[in-house]
Order: sequence, then C-alpha cells, then structure tokens
Amino acid sequence: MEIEIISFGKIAEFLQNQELQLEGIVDTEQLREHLENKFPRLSSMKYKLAVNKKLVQVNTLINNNDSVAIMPPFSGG
Amino acid sequence: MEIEIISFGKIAEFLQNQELQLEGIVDTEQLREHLENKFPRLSSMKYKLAVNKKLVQVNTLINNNDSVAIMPPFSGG
Amino acid sequence: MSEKKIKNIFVNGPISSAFIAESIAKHSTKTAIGGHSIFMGQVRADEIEGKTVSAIEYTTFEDAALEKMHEIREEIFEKYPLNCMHVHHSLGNIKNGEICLFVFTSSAHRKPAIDACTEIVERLKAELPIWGKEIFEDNTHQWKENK
Amino acid sequence: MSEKKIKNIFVNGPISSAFIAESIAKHSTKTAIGGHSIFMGQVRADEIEGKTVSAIEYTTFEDAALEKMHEIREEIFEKYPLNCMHVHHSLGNIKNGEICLFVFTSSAHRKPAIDACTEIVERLKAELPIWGKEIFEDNTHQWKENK
Repeated sequence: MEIEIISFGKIAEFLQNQELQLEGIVDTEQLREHLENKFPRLSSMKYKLAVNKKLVQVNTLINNNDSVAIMPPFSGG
Repeated sequence: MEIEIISFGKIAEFLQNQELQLEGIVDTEQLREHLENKFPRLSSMKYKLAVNKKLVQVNTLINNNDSVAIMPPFSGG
Repeated sequence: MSEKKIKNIFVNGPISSAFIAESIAKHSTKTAIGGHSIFMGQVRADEIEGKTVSAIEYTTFEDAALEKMHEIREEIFEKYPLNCMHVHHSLGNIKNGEICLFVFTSSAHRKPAIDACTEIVERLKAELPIWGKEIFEDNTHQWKENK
Repeated sequence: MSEKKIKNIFVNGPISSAFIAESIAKHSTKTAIGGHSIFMGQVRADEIEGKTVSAIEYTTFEDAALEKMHEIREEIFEKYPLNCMHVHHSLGNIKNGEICLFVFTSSAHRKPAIDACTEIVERLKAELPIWGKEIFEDNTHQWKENK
C-alpha cells in the first residue's frame, strides 16, 4: 500500500514530505520501526505520529492512502 | 482627649467626619462601645477601625489627636 | 521600612483599552519577559430586585489603601520572580461595561506571572479600603459587598 | 460531533497591542461580564551558549491544531461558566519582545475566567502541534522545547 508522510519541526529538516510504499506493514508500531530503519536519525528522537490528522495514542491500523504525520515535541505558546 | 473620626462607604451616609471628645476611653474596644452608643446604626453593621491609617487587628491604645477611621466591608475590584 | 516610593494605583474614571494597550506595548523592550498575565474587572449590569446597575461609584481611604498596596507589592515581589507588576484601580463613577481594575504581571516563565496576578487580585479585594456604590438606573443605590 | 464552526486561531506575524486593545474594547457591550483574564506569551531574548535568540519562527500542522483547539474550546466551555474565550497564536517570524500568544477569557465572576485562561495555556502548549524554531543573531537556530 501507499501512504503519505508529512513531517514537521526539526524532523522536517531531514525527512521530506513524501509518498511511501509499504509492504507487510499494518499498524503504527510496525511503521515506527520501518521509519527508524529508513531514517536512522529518527530513532534517537522523541516524536509522535498522527494518522489522518488524529494523534496516535495506541497502536493503530494503517490503511492504503492514509496520511501519517511525524511530529517532534510541541513547542507552541 | 480629642480624636478625629473619619468614615467611609455606607457609614459615611449617617456618620460625618468630626472631632470627638472622649472621656475615660483608652483603647479601641472601649471606643467601639462608645461609637455604637452614640451612633446606634453602627451596632448592626460590620465595620473595622483604623488608627492613624493602620488597620486595627487587636485592641489598640488611643492617644490624644489620633485619627480613627470607621470602615465598612471593603468592596474594591 | 522600605525606601521605595509609594506608587499611586488610583485613576479617576474608567480604565481605557488604549491605556491597557500602551501598558502592554511598553514591555516590548523588556526581552527577559516570556509571559504576561492580566486581570481586568468590569462593571456588571447586575439586576437586583428588578433594577439594573448602571454604574459603580468607587471611593477609597486613599493613604491607607496606597500604604497597604505598597506592602502587598513588596510581598508579591518577595514571593514571585516577577519582572514587572502594575496595578490600576478606578475611582469615581464607572458605568457598566467599563473597566475598573487592571492588574498586570510579567515574568520570564508563565507560572509566576499567573500566580502573582491572581494573588494580587484576591488581596486587593480583601485588604484595600475601597468601596463600591452600585447605582441603579433610577438613581437609587446599594453598597457592593465582595464575596 | 459538534456542529460548531472551527475557528482559526492563527495569525501571521506578531500580535499587536492594538489588536489586543480592540479585542478588550469589544467586550464593553457585554455587561454580564465582571472579570477578564488574559495571558500573553512574549518571545524572550534568551542567551544560549553565548548566542542571543533574536526571533522564534513558528510553524504548525494547521488542520490538526485547529481541530484539537476546537476540542479544547468545547471542553473548556463545558467545564467553566465563561461568557467569552479568544485564542490567537502567531505563525512565522516573531522577534524577541513581540507577542506570539494571546488567550482571553471572560466570566461574570473572576474565578472561572482565571482558571480557564490558565488551563487553556497549559493545554495549548502541551497538545497543539506547533513548533518554535529559535533563531539566533548569527542566523543559526535551535528548536524550542516546552517544559
């Protein structure tokens, strides 16, 4: 399946927005592992995922054409 | 001795600023009693005294030429 | 005894939004500040037994109020790491919808500014000899009491 | 799901004191209000390893931030008896000394306005996907982290 990856803040400095082809990955836990292999700098960083703009709180299934946001710690205000 | 009485808020509506001659009154406890006899409406009201601009927290001696303020509950803000 | 000058907190008439804006703008050169907290009191058009409050007339025992406010100011600066603290209270006739109290605190991080602002408002209401006379549309009145 | 329209909280550039004054002035017709609470965030000229922060550049995941803010707004109105609630956050380059956050709550009595304002600031900082890039005078940068 194909998902859209969008990234923010300091993660956007090395991880571009892109379409990603996934094989055998069904949930956000597996996606984390995949992303950290593909983008090694991620593994040493704190980040949260949002699937279709909703923050991921527990392991969540991923579907074809989902949009996944990779977000470093928030620092608004 | 003589003291100055100043009053505020709703107390000022019936008790004018004035000089008061006192006989045999030495402290604020006795002054309260004296004032409530002289101005009966005071006895049903909550009020605080200040001697020379300092709020009276405990019974306080009064001296000749002191200025005593009679103050209803505060309602600033 | 502190040597600091006793500041006047009283202004005649309502506190305008232009005055508040100017006060805020003055802080843009104070670049150690990260958070500002403001409380404003506004005169309510309360309805009491069928009559509406059109204004509150504020009076004070000025010398005693300023001395007490000075004491509060020193204690607040002692207790919280504030960069700034400004307090303004109206005297005279303040119509409903107008602002009668403006408390403004600033600190590097938000918590001291917020906590100090709240504490100043509480202490000011409880400890400063200020009285509000609620004036109704028919010119009768009653004396306000803080809860 | 609520039917209420999602409000935009984002403004490009700093929040001016004139904007704040206008926002305050608009409330003078709301005569059920007795207390207003305001929090403002201001960009600090922090010194970090000998370099001074000259500005913060704010970006956001806008759709997600506005949806979350909408949720917070509804929960705050549920929890506190507020008359009004306004939130504005800057995007883009905000220089030190400039205001980047403006939270404004109003209620009949002071406590709900004060408590709601504080809670909104806390939640906004913890829950909204907004990022601040601290830019130093030499144009290097580091990413801000909220404590």
